[in-house]
Amino acid sequence: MNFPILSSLILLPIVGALFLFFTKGKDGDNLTAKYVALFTTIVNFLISIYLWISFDPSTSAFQFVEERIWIKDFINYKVGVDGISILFILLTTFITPLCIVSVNNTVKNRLRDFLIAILIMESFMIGVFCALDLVVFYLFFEAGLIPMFLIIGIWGGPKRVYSAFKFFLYTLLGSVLMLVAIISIYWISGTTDVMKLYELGIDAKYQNLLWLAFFSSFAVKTPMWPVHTWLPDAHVEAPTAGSVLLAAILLKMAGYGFIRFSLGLFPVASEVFTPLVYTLSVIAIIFTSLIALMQEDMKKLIAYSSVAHMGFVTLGIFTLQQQGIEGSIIQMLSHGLVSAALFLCVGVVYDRMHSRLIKSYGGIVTIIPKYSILFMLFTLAALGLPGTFGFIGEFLILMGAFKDNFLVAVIASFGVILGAAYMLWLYKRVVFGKLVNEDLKQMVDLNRSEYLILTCLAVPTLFFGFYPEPLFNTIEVSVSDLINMHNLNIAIK
Amino acid sequence: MSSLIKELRLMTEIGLGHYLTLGAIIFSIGIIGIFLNRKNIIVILMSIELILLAVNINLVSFSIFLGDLTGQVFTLFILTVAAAEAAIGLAIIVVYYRNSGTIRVEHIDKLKG
Amino acid sequence: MELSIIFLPLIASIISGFFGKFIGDRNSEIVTSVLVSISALLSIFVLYQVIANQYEENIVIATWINSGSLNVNWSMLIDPLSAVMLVVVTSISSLVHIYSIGYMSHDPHKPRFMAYLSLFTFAMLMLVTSDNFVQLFFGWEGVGLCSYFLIGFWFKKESANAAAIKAFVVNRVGDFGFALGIFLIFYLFGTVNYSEVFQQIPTVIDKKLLFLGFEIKSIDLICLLLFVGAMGKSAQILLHTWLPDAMEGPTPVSALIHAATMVTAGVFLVVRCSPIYEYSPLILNLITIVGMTTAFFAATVALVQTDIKKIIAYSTCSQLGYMFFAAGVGAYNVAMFHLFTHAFFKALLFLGSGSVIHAFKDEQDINKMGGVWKKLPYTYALMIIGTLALTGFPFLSGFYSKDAIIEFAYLKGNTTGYYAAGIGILTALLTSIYSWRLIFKTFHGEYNNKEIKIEETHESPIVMLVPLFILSIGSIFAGILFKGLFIGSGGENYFWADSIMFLEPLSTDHPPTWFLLLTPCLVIISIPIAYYLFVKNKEIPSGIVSLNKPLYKFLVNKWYFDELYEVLFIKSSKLLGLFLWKFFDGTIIDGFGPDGISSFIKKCSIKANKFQSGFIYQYAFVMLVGFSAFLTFLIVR
Amino acid sequence: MIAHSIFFYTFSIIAIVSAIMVTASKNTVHSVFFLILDFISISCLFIMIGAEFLGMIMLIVYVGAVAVLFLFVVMMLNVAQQKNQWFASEDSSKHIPVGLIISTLIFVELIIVVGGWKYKPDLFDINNSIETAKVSNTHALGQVLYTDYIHVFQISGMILLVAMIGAIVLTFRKRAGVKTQSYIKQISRERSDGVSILNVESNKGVKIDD
Repeated sequence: MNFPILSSLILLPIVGALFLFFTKGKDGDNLTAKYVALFTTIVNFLISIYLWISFDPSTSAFQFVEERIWIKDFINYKVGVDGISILFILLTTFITPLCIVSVNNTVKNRLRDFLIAILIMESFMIGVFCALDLVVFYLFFEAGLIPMFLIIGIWGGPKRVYSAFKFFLYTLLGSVLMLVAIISIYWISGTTDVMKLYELGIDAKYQNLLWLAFFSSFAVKTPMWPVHTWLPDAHVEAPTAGSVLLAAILLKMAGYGFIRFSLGLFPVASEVFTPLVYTLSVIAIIFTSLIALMQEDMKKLIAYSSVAHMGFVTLGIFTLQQQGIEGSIIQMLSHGLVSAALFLCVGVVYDRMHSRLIKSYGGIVTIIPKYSILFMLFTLAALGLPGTFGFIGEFLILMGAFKDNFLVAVIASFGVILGAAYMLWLYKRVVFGKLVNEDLKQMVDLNRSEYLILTCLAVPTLFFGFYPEPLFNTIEVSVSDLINMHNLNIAIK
Repeated sequence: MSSLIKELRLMTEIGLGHYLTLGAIIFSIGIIGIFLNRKNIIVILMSIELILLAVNINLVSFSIFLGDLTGQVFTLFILTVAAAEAAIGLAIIVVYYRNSGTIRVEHIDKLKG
Repeated sequence: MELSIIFLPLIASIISGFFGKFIGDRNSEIVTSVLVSISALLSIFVLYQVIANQYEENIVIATWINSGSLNVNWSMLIDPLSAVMLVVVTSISSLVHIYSIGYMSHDPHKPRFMAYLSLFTFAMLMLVTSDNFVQLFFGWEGVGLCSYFLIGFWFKKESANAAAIKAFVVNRVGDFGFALGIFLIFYLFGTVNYSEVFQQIPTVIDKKLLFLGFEIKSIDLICLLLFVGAMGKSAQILLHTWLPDAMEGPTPVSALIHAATMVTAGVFLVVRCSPIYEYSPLILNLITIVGMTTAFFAATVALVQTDIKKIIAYSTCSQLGYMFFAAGVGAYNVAMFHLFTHAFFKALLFLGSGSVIHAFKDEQDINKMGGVWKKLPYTYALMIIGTLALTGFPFLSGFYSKDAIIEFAYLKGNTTGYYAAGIGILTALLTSIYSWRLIFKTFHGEYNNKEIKIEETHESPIVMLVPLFILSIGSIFAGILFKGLFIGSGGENYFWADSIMFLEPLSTDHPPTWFLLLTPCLVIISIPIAYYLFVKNKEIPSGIVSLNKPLYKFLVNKWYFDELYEVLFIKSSKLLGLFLWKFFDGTIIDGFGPDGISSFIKKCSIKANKFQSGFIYQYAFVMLVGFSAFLTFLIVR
Repeated sequence: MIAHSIFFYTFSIIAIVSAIMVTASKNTVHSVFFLILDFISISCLFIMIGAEFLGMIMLIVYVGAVAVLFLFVVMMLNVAQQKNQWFASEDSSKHIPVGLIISTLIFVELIIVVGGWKYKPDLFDINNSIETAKVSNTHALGQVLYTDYIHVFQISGMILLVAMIGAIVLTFRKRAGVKTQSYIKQISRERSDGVSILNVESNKGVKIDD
């Protein structure tokens, strides 16, 4: 075991947060605090880049594994990455600095506390993606709720308390069952080590119930229809940086969980419940797209579109085709970038006009052209235009779904049409048209930090749209091994 | 005709059942007294006495009809406890009355947490 | 060299789009025009190479998507088919670029416009040179996107925005079918590369698929789905509604995108997939029927429209119908030929009408024009050429291609073929009438515009006229020159080589002479008739109109397609969305879910709170209830 | 036998009616009197079926002590006279139907238990054999009480004692301004506590503290 790179990824933000916490003093030195946080997260990002570079994509085994005894003969602190999880870590470390840059436009009070929350959040999220022990995973998974709860509850909008509680209780309720399942896995198999569990497998007769328990947790987090209603509320009330974290990373934890645990641990049950997931995903895609069509609040619209996009993700995962799962991973990454960017775009105009209602905008393209261009790009990526990152995921998912189930793919494809309709309609109403609201003339275009953030998001969105090969390289072997293992398990059964 | 006489005999021949029924009736009246009562708390205490009385009836009648003295012994104890309870209860009522000036049932709502 | 054909427009677009502010309007116009023109010259050279040396090439640029068995490359395929398309796209595009310099001279957003045009050219080139279905799809959506941008170019116009979204969304409906077609192809063949797919076609002819409970031949299904995509892009009936609305965009856009190039992508797709379509006579018949229905429908609607651009738009729609039924009867080369010639004369007509509109200061209603042929002599003359070519006047380009279509339909020899030929002739007549109506109403008769004095109308600048001249040359001679090449009978130097496949060679017979003469005669006769109707004796058309009021209304309202769709799809999906949001999410899910549970718990706790009232009698009462419950339990047990 | 049943019915009817009146009468003093009547009639019944000792104890303890205690308290607290109403307000009478149902339920269930009782066929024979033992009830009770139940008996006495002390402690209160004799004070009183010597100047008089 060499340098504990994963642990340092997890711990570094916490160290930064502690530093901020203990140097708490004057209110005036918010700027320093921001630089400290930014420095921490950028270092983290660089470490994760190094991680990606030194990652060996030719094997599906877990790499950079660290194991330490935590509670003897019971729980070990065990972390490691494979092709599936490494990209999510990268996404997390990429998005977080952007969030920190964005806060000076959005968060006015208690900046230091906000930064602490974000930093802690980051380390929990990284922890989720590299945990290789169910209990450790559960701890990180649940602990992530707390900073998010605070972010929504303290820095949120007028209905923040309601939303924060809805978010917290909803997700907690789902996760409690997962805890039960983890405990019972321990009693069934005698270990909670994911690697060992992969080898041992779990007896088929227990799988259905365990699968459902995990599903309840992930479905709420994803969020799948019909347990999605916390998401629009949480997004609407959360501050911009909070929305970004929520949409870009928090939702991905569930998708990751589906791949890593639902598919990996319970292959038989996954096969059994595939129709359920299909149904819910398709309903999510169609219903929430229709709902998004009618939204008056920009953030809510994007939140609903997130639900639809995540519907594609769950659909893709359970196709159990190479294309479907890879598509889901790509879709999650692209959604991480694109929805983050869209929320930031909404944040930009919200900071200026203090309104999220679509009807209070219109015709701003001449006033803030730079913004309009970038917003357009992300709109197009969200509706899955070829050449943007959004297309590849969606296309592969549908391709995989088509292989597995004709009808589901056909219905889900309708979501693509609706996606175009609601995103373009949103863009048209906000950016194009006649300038009716005179106040809009006062708007100034993107300032330097906003420009930086959105460009940072735009570059990978376009680059990976045209050349996603590095990503495919990374995930290819892990995904195909996952599928092989799955098929093997099914065959044995 | 003979059945009527039989009925009458059954009526006139007082058995255990009659006493138990009497006990049941008085017991129920005691219960009704507890919550139908809106006057004062003393009446509740009296209802409790009625209930205890009904219990006593049961015990005594069983004791007599089954020929086992234990029932009567326990009746005695119940009497003792009932007396004690009445004394303490009334004392509490007196104290309560002194403090709050009323013992009307619907004014006594101090029993909240 | 081949790559520079594709990437020069992209570079032009990037320069003009991102650096337009720095290099100025004039420079960005010049840069884009020059780069696209170079690309056009190169593609002509490539076409020459193809004709002369049977040059074919498949260049792989980079990997795009590589997931499991799915391998998609960025690539460039040069074969006769794509070479022809390259020439059509780049030449029309470069002419439109040049034309736009004049047309958009008063617009404040010139660099943006030029960037969009170049970007469109790039996307269209990606489409035509693709060697696999996914890159085709990329170009397909890319041109849709650019069309969206360009239709909505005047973003302040509410109608332009609506039209842009409509175009994109309707196209998406088509793309939905197209994408499903690609999925099915991948499902069946495990690849999306043309050559590999076409090779495997014979192996799946008899394969059947269960779809929605029906058993369908998989080939038919592929063809159908791809055709849905083609219908969307090529504005065939049912999915045509976006095309007339797309005329909200600037006229050069209409010429480039909505006449010459993008809308023909559907035809290109069908021709490109001829190795698949050849095995599916069922869908070929369907294509024929859809094509001729569109041709007829659009022609009837064009008869009564008053917007100069909409007339031409419906005319485009109608001509696309021709191309489709040509493809449907199996004459793919004829379809391509008509595509080729149509690109010239329709671009000419659009740009000419743009010149007229320019002269009238953005007036598009032909009822507010008239009598200006002396003021606009060049435009007038060029428009006449375009109209003659469109109507199929003998020896102009339209004559060769359109008549060939009708002939081949006739020669097909089955019911659909005869029927198509009949409709084709009828439509040709209608085409002639509405085209001349357009000319006469615009240039002849009295001057009807009250806002602009006749003296103020003026001929367009030279920069606009030069492209028109070039196009008119194309319109006149494209037919004669390329007839032998495109639709000549096979032989050793058969032009299309492998890019178009015929299961059985096309019939080389000739239809009877009377049949050959029928269409040109009708077309020629219709000119004086139209002159009489629309210039000399205007009472007759209005009399016909007043006699057939319902029919007229039906036609003016474009067969009520828009209204139908509005009710059927837009309103209903909005209502459904509202219902799902407010009622389903709000009332049912939240009502019974989180909010319901929390309010239920709240209610319960309030009740429980009340329980602890402090009243002794209540406590006693509760105790009794418990007691009796216990007793009941004991007894019942 | 007839006499037995006549007496039984008479007394039990009196007992029931007076029990009802205990709860129903508007005047609390009347309630207490009805309670006394109830006790008397029940003790008559006890005596009648052969539990003479208990019957008499009932009379003495309840009628003589408890009921009188009630009476005292009622009169002392001056709550005897209630307003001419059954219930204080609409609100507090809401649960009466439910209460009636429940008490009826309990009653019915009790009757079911009684009715469902199965006697051993030779039960009454055994009973008769005890009857003929010719030992008086008091005697028999005493024999059991002071032998087998002596501990319980002692405890019940303790309970009574505790209750007595408790009642006294509860109701006892110190009143200000009541003169009581304190013998400790009296005994420990010194001379200096009572007498003080003052120098009296002439023509001034003395101011004496009270």
